[in-house]
Amino acid sequence: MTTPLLGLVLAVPMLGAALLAGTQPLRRRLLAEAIALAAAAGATVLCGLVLRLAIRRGELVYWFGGWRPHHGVAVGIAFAVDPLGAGLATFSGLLTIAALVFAWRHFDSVGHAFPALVLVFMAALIGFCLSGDLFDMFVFFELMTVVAIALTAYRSDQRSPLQGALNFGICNAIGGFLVLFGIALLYGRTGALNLAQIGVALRGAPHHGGALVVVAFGLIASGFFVKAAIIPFHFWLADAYTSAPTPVCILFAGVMSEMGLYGLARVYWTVFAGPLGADAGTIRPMLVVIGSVTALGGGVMCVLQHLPKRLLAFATIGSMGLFLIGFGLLDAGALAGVAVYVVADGLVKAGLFVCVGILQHRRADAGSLRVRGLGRGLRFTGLLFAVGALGMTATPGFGTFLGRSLIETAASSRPGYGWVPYVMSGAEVLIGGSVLAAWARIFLGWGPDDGDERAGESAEEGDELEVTSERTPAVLFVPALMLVAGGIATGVLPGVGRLAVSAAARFIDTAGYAGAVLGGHVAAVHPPRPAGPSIEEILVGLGLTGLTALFGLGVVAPRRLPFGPPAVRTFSRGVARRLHELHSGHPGDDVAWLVTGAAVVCGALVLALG
Amino acid sequence: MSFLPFAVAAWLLLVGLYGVVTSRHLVHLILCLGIVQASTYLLLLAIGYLHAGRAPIFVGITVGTPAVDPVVQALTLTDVVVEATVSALLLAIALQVDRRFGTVDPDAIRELRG
Amino acid sequence: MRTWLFLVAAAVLAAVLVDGLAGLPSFGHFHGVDGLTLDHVTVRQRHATDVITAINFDYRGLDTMGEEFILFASSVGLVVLLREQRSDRRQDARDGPAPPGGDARDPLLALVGRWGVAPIIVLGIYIVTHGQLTPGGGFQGGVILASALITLLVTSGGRGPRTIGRHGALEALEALGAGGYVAIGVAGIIAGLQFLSNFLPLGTAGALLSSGTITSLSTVVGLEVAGAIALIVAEFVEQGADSGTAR
Amino acid sequence: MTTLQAAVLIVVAASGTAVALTRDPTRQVILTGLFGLVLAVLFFVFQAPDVALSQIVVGSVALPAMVLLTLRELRRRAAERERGE
Repeated sequence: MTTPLLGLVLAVPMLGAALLAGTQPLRRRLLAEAIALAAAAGATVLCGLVLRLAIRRGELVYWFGGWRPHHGVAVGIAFAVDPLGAGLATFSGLLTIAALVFAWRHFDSVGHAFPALVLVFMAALIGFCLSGDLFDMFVFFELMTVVAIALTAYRSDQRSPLQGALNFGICNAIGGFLVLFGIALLYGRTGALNLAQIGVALRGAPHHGGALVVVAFGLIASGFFVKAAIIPFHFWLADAYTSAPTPVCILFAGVMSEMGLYGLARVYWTVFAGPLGADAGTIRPMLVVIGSVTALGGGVMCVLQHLPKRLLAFATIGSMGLFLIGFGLLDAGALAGVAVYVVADGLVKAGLFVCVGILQHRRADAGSLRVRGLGRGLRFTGLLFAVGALGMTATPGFGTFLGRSLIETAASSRPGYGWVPYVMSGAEVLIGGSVLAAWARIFLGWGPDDGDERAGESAEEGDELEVTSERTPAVLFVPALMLVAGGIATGVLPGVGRLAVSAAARFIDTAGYAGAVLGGHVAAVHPPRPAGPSIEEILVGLGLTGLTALFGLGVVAPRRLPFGPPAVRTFSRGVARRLHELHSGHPGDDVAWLVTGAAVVCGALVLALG
Repeated sequence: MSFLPFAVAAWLLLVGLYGVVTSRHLVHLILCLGIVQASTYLLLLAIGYLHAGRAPIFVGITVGTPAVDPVVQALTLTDVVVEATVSALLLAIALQVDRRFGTVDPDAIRELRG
Repeated sequence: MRTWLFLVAAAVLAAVLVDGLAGLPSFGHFHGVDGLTLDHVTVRQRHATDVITAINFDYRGLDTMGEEFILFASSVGLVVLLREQRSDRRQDARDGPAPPGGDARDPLLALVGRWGVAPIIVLGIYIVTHGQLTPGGGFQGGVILASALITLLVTSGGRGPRTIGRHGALEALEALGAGGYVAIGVAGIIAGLQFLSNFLPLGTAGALLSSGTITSLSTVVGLEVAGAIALIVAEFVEQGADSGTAR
Repeated sequence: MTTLQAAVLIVVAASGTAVALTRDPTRQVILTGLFGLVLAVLFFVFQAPDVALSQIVVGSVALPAMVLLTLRELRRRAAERERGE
């Protein structure tokens, strides 16, 4: 199947960006905003239409320039779109719109450059989601990185955005080179760049294609782990997300990090599942363990944070760990869970970022360390923040809960992975508890005065304008409300789980994908019908939420940490200090850890499979 | 001997990373990133090379003459130009860092921590 | 500690890389199916003799669009970064004497500059438009054109703020290049084909106006590259130019 | 592989290493230009004239120019800071 719509999804935002940069809309801000919003909305609608088609008909394949494959050789570039990719593209579009609306009141003056960059970023996200070509994915990956550097450094009159952008740029550039090295290896072996064509060429290779294929997988995984901020590739993320303008954070935390894992999942299921499929039993525990370390590590770092944006940055790392666990289980049910979880978590987190933005808008001081009690009197924003915090906790009723229960079901049904739900719950208690604690500190004024907590932290969270205004503008509040409501909608709308499972089943159908791309035949998939969360699961979920609230409000907010006998206290204080020191913000350290991560991932794969 | 091009590519990757990790000057660091970048060009072109192959430009030679792989060259060509502008972006950030921090030594740039 | 961590990791990575690279076909024995196919069909299908240009601007034209926007985004981002810096500079510099580069306003030099760039421009245009025939194309020619633009900017008197207006022109140029590429892609759809499909007559292989949209796409990329690189270098030049007198 | 290719490869490896290990930025820029040039020669002997052309105009002209401009500005500011003190 094909559809002409796919030829336009990139053209709309890119033309919008060129128009904005070229005419600088006659220096009229409203006009610039209107062009940007129209382009973003147009592209999102196109993605939505593509999504609807993909759900109905399976893979949609679009050959740019009309260069269809002959005898299985594809010299052109294709967009090969399945429901999961189209869904992620549409979701990226929605968050872009939210970011643009939010930016409207966030900056004093936006200029033409900001919306132009956001539109290019959107095009990069969409292209990455839809592309069926390995090198083309890399191009969009690089485009994403470059725009993100520029957006992070947008408020270059302050210090922290510069440091954030620098570390971001260095680490992600290196991640890109690792991916490119992996691509070169695959091209050297197969002479192809089309995902399906590479997959077919490697399928059935003796001894899973030898060390070359294993190393290529390791390098590509490492490169994508940088973008996904998997521990220990994550050091750049907190610096960048803390200092980027808050509207941009919506996009960064909501979809950009997720793109790293999406890319890995796409490449795994189209290229590597053939040659390495027989070794899934070896790859699975590696991915799940790395995911668990990231989830728990991100959670612990959350507990140690004082600033709301930096907290949300580490919460993103924790979530990425949870998603990696889901992907790492390498089956349709868990992947469906990840898909739902990503969307719900992205919406809720974006809502929380907007709440922080409102705080910055209303209270000039939000950039400083004294966040305690800052939100007193902002009743609606506080309420919204609290609801969002519950969403981060995967409370039943939210899409995050549905996603988690799908992943956990998949894990429990696989022998040897019964421990996974405990790890996931533990990470969620840490993350959710920290967010709830932040809510209590900001909006209720709980906890000790922040003044005596400066140890180990010297960040100014400053990006934003310094006006204190009397009312929360609707363009800030309404998006926040809709984002958080969206997080609930993904959990309660009927059919979300079923849709996700059938999309995931199509996504992991390696042969079906190759057939659709190279042969033009869309295969039928017969996904299992997922059972909705049982009463028992819901009760456990509620119990976990209670536990999270207890932990967040009882332990984290009043700073009762560390607790226990003196020896334990000294020890955990020492650990906390070491963790703070480890996140030095030094590009050399970040890169050293990145290389270590790559060496561990590739080395372990080669030892186990090579 | 025929492994030499690939070995040089791997060497440039690692020595460039070494430069990045140990750098004491942001401009130096950015130029080291360029070395890492160059390693990927070298790898791609080395992979696509064919003994006694001509450049894939069919002026004065007939189609069917053995030629080296054109795809890797196309991939590399655009990347060369594009990555220079990315380096420029990083250089601009380095200039701004110098303005706000008064230094371009990564050891002295400590704003975000913990 | 940092260096040691790196060295250990790099040693492991080196071993792994060697292991992986050893699996490649040995140097000089590569017969990639995509490349072989393109070496055979390009001249016939696209009437272009330089296969690489045909790949960049046709077979894999979408990649080039992405790369072009990387260029676009980095130059837009760079201008934002450095302008902010200059604008607070200018506050200080406003009352100061004219910036250096005064010698650049020497009429003779301006004349030399104006005439001296003519051959560079011709060379740049030649390389941009002959990409489908011989080595070259929009990327290489664009950089050469950029150097001509910069020479013009410098020799015709960089009186600090005044050049901002010219930067506007450069920005418009690069936006035209970026937008033009997308527009040619959309024109393929309007002609009833795919995005980035060729919809122009192919001409005779080896002739200047051959290869349909390849030449047009190469030209807009030339504009984009020329505009972006000239803009970037001009911003760097101005860093020094109008801060020379500040403080 | 021809002797020419092997020789150029070794020069590339050596000059790349020199760029990474040279700490003085000004000297490093000169080496970077040289490295760019040698790399272009390598691309030529790898039968890639298009890439070589790209590499010459960018790697050994445009990029070093940008870096030199940056370094000039950094030096000027450092001198300014010293005078200020």
